[in-house]
Amino acid sequence: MPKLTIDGRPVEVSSGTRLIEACKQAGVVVPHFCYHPGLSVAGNCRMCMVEIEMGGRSRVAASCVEPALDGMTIRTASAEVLDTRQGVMEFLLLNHPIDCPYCDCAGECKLQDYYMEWGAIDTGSRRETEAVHKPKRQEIGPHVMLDSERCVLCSRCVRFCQEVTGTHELGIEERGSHSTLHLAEGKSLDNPYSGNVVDLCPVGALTDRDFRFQRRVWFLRKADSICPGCSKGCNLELQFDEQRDYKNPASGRRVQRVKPRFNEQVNQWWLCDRGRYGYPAIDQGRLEQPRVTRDSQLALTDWEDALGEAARHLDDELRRHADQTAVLFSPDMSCEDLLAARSLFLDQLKVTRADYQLELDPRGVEDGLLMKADLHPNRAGCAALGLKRGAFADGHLLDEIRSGRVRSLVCFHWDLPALLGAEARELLTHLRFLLVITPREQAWDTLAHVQLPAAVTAEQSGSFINCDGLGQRFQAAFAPLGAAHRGVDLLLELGARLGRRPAQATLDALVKRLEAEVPALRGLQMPLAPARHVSKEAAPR
Amino acid sequence: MLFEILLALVKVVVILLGVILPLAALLTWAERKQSAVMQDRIGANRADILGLRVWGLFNILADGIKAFSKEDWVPPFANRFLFNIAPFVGLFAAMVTFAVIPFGPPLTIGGREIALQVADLNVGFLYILAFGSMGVYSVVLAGWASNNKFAQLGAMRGISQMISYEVVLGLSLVGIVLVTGSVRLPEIVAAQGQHWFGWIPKWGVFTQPLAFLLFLPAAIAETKRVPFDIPEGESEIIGYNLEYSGAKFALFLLGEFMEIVVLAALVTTLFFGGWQVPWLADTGFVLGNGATLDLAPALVAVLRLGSFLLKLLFFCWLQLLIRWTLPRFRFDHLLRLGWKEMLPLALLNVVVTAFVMLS
Amino acid sequence: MSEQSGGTPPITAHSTEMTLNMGPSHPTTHGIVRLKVRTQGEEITDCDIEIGYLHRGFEKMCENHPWNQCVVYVDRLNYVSPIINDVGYHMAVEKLLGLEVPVRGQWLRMLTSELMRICDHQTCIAASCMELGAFTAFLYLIKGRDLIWEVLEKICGARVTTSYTRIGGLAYEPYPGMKEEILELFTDLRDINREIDLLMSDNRIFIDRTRGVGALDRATCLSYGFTGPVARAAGIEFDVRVQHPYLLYNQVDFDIPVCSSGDCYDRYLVRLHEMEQSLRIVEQSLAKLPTDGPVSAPDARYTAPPKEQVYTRIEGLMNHFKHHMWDHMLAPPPGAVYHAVEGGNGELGFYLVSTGGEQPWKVRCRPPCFGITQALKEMIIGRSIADVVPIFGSINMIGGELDR
Amino acid sequence: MSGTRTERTFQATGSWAGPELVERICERFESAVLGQSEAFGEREVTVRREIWPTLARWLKEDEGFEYLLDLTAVDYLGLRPVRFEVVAHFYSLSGNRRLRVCVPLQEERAELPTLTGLWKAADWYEREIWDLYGIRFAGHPDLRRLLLYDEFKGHPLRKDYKMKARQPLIGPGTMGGAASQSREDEADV
Amino acid sequence: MARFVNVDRQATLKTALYYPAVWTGLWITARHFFVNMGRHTLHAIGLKGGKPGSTTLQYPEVMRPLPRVLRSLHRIKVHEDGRPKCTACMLCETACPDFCISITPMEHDGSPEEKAPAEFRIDLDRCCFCGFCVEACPKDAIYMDTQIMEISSDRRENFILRLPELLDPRPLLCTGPEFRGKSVEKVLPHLSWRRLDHVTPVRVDLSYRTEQLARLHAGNPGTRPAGLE
Repeated sequence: MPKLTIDGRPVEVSSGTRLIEACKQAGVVVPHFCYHPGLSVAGNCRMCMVEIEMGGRSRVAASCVEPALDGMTIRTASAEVLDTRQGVMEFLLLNHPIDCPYCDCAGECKLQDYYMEWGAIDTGSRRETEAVHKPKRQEIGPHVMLDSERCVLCSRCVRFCQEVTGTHELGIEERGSHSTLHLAEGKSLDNPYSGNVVDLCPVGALTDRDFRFQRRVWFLRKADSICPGCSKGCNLELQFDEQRDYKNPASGRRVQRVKPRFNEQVNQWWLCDRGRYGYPAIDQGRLEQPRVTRDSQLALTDWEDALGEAARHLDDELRRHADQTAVLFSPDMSCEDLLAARSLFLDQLKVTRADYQLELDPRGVEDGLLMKADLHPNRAGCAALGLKRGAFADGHLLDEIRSGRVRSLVCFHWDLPALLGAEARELLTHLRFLLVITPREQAWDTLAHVQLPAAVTAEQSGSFINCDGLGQRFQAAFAPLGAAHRGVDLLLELGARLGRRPAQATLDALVKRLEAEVPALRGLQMPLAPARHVSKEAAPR
Repeated sequence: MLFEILLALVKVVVILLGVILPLAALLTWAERKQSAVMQDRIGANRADILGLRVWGLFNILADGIKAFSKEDWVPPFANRFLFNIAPFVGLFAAMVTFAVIPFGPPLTIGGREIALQVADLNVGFLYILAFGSMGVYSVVLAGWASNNKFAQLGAMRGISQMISYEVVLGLSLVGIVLVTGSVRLPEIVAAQGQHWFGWIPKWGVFTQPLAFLLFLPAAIAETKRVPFDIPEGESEIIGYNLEYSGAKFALFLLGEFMEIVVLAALVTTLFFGGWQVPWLADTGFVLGNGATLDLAPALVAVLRLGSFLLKLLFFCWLQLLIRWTLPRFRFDHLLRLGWKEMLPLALLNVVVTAFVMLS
Repeated sequence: MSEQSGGTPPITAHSTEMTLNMGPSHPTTHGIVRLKVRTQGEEITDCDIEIGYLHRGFEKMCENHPWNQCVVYVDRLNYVSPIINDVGYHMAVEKLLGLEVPVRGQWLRMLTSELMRICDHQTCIAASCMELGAFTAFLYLIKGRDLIWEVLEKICGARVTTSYTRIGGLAYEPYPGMKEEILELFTDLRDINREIDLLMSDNRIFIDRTRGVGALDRATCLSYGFTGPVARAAGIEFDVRVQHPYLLYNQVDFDIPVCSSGDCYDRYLVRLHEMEQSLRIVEQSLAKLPTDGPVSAPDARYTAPPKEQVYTRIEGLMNHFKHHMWDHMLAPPPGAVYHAVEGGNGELGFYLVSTGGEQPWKVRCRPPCFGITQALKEMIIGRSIADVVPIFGSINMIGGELDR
Repeated sequence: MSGTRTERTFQATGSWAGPELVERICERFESAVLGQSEAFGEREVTVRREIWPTLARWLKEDEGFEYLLDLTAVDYLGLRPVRFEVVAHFYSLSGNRRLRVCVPLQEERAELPTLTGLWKAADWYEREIWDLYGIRFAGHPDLRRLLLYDEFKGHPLRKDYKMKARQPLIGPGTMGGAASQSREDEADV
Repeated sequence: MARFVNVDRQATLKTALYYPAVWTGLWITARHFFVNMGRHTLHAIGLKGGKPGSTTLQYPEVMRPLPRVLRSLHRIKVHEDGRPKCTACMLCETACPDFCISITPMEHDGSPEEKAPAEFRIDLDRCCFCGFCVEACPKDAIYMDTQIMEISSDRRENFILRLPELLDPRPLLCTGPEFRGKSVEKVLPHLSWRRLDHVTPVRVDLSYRTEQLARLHAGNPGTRPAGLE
């Protein structure tokens, strides 16, 4: 365990720790471009130079390369270090294009930050010679745009494609000031993790084509969330901007982009492209208003009417055919929603048939990195809450309906018409009552008697339990779209119409109950309210 | 007899339509223009007919049209009848005063002598005071009938101010009466045609300087204009005509401007020799050293009429100058000035004049 | 009003007293304020002052804007002397930052402040004269104010909403020929002052209206926190420029007029003389103004780089961006400061609280006419309705800074 | 903006009270003084609410602080355990020195004794603080809203008063507030 | 070096008598009257060289020369080839204390800057004319030097400046009610819009916007990668 002194502070770090990490532990952030804790050390940007004094000799060295040794004295802001950094900045800016006004990176650009912090001096070194020009605006993949002029040749992206994905799309060719980042011959940066190179790029060389020119980063606010795309439960940060949507509702999108959030246990620094670019589902294809089918006519209505209709039918069904009523929960729902639903339908209304599986559940691609085949984020949560009840033969809903054992159904989130096919549609017409609670617009037509719009993950707080049994909390980024209600609110309202007082009437009470019941959700940190986006160290870059 | 009546009617029409109304109307323009020039501004000049602007003279027309086409609104809480007649009372009082002003020497046309005066009353002087004080009714009625606190306050101030200053007004004129020995205005004017030492005209202002200095402010106080616009006091209580708008408000304004004309005419008549031109006798100029310049009688008459008009205009101008220069009195200062400072001086003036006349 | 003022009996149909509402739009109240006055005849027996008609949430707005954008709100506090507000606010922010403004910038801040003081006093005297009926005096003074505004327009691109100062200095360099133009202007301004003096100072009507009117004794003035010309008219020798010299006020020579009785006439006199003294300060400032050198602190962290660097060099451009982007712009260290300048009406203090964020946690403006307007009640009770006019005129209530 | 900063070299532009005054205050009021500082050349003393009027009277009568130049409040919601702080600026004309006194106030007991008996200026200052921060002043003769109208809901300078909060409509035509808009972001008090 | 000086003034007999000071006052105003009348007369008979008789001007026929720094209506400069200089960097939108600027950016293939404003709106109802947008602009694009001060309309939407008006503000000038229905040619000679002469007429190329605008108006947010479902 080496003991060393960093800027006058004694620190003890584990052996083999790089100096740059040791400095971080001591609370000193050393500026760097090429170093990334998730990648191998390249040591080529020379920005992380610190002064190391050991055994009476002092030298300036790259802190990302040097391991911490016992007895070292580190100075991260001595005159020599500052001079070196200034030199590096001058060198990097020598050929840098004057692009900030139309570079998406402005605001989270390390060049900007470090220039103001460490190099705020204009040496005027480029007065005589023309800057080196390189290709700009190259679409190197479906998601990534490359501007070679802005590149500082840190090689993080190259290393990512070699070490993490192993796809080797990127490389650096030529020498000296003509060194250029380029695609390997005949390749395109189209691996399923390609979006990560944008996060890795410390400057504006690699930018996101999806986010390109959408919004300046300094306008964004952020909320901690969990990816609902698969059962991995990757930690991510929704970066959104609600301020402007009123001005142009047609093209206004609330979530501007999604960034991974570091979590050692789950996704580390990375995020797959499916999760990263899946956010349009938050605003598109949403059920925004309650719908009711009356006299075989589908009609938009208000909550008052829809809840009344649902409660009347449900009450009627339960009173007369309690054993023919079933509830189909969804593993897309948060644990809080599930608990509220369980408490209403199973505990209070005494529905005897319930399940959260379906026979025809599509499965995704599974790779060794992040992507999981199970596309539902909270199947483990459903299991933990014990939601399977009655003779509901392992998700074979259709059999139950066909056999007449189920004649009325409450269906959460599942897009049955799309999943089950034409035969199922026919079967569903046999139901006396079908209540659908879903955030999505689905092709129920007049099959469903009542459709109630629910909120999506980004719009509510809650928790998921991922495939590894890890409980994770997420926070509401913004209010539900249109007239949609958060799941818990919706169920409480419905319960009130049915004359049921819930055991847990608030989100906090539900959370407490969950903590008592589910070990995986015990002692989780509640994320803070959405905050103004601070780009600097949010995702390690 | 019929002829007399007809002649009087003609005179009324000529004087009213030919002198007072145009002059009052002109004054609305002059007030804006003169104040503008005093204040380094340009003043109203935008109203035009076929692109012709004539220094904004058409603004008079535009103002008239505007005022008389505005909604004639009576506040629901007002006394309708009194509210409606108040402006007319004021206008009437201002108009009739002009009846006794001689604005020129008697003309002899076709052997018949025609006095350039509507009515040559033997109590002309009292007539002026009497009708001058009728103006107070307009203020009282307007203020009371409006049923508004501010208007009421304005009316109260108006009554005390106008009644107080009538005393000074009357007393300051007694000196003139004593000097000229008549209360008939033509005689007063005629008396001012004489000269001391052949050079200095015996104008009221020279025979009764103190009376003039007392009369002028007292008369301005009667017209309720700055610095004596306390019944109005637009920055304090807005005034007795607060609730008026449109045509009736315009009548108040018109009345006020007529009072300016009347006042100018009075000052001219009583203190500045009326239609007299210094050293101009009926035959022509007769100077103190005996030199004469004979003029045709018609020319003399024109000169005298012109002289009257010129003096009239000068005093209108002076009133406007005063109005735009001075700040406003406070209510109690005004009464103090009237009762404690001007009244004793006026009395003193009468006594001294009487004493001088006697001796 | 009767409910609030306790002991006084309510007014009925048979009372000899009545309630008059002067304002919120009343010709005397040039600025929106409402005097609920109870009168016995013409005498005022009680009064309640209702303010807030111009309350724009100044503090709340500043708390929600970055430090360097607050200037547009500060401008509109005392809208007859906006630059003094700008200077006061920015000096407070610079105190927080520990930032020194170059000498040239300080002289310019000082001379524009004094020009603003002249405007302030001109407006005040003009309005009082006009409300007393002397309309011509009003226009002469307003003409003078406009002459200053025309210069101001060239200095900072606006007549009233100046937004002249920035953190660390000024937004604009002085234009060529400014010095000569201002000096040329002074002949006219002095002429106007002389004319006003001749028109009003010896006029007995004016003296009667103002002398002995609205006077409060020294102890009451102190108790109400009077500062500025109104306090100096009452013989209180307090001027922030003397007691706490800021900018370069200790390098110029000027007198501070003081009177003894504190009535409206004395307030008028003090303001009249102060205009002349401000002219002297401006003359000296112009003489001492360095011909070159920066007007803003050349510190990349606090002031934006020159535009030619922004257009042509990446360094300047990045600095410029860092100056404007959220999460990157200037954020003073945590702390609280109070900085006062001598505004047109007295001590104009800014109490700023910073939590180290990009937006102020609190921006408090100590409005100089606050206490004075509050004392209006005491000044007018027992006097006549007509006295409200000169008293209100002489306290120079400015809605913008009073209501904020 | 992070990074290195130059040393703050600040020259005091006005004279503020010296440490000896603070010593005297500490001597006299002992445990009631919660803290004192001299930042940016400005002298500040933080005291307990209990001694507020006593301290003020002592400052005025014994120490010659004739002026209560400014009285305001700050809401430190989420920053400090004690939410409010009333801040007064005193000035002594005879001694030419300023002093800032801060009094922290718990949200539950947001009340201070009034200073109206000592300075008439305190009247409106306190009304303004009540209006904008909802801090009461015990013994104030007429503690009404000053800048806002009586029907205003909430105290707008509190940090939890939302920037875009709407107020119910009042006045003629709103049927006694019955027609007032009900919005999500309406002030909730 | 500042001293407190007592300036008390005592009443004198001169003031007590009213008339002396009143005549002094009348003399001052009368002098103004006669001097100004003289100047007006000289002017009227054709001697235009002397001082004018009034400090006010016959607005709007006569306009005071406005300084170049005066902050007036906004405009956006264009490059020589007609492209707007604006690259939709949003700094003006950020710096605006009134939130009155709103820019919709878009990709612009034809320029080295890659980015251009599809829509640029300034809501003059909110604008406080502080000039921060001009200060913030890193591309020398937005200016407030048109010297157009008279902006009036009876409809709110007329106060929203869009890109075409910003590039050439002249058509804006007829929004006032008194000009409604009159052609630009008829209105221009009457008013101060001559001012615009110094704003060089520009060839404005907005062709790049057509596709983007069509998309905006169609309410289609554009092609994006497929969602999760």
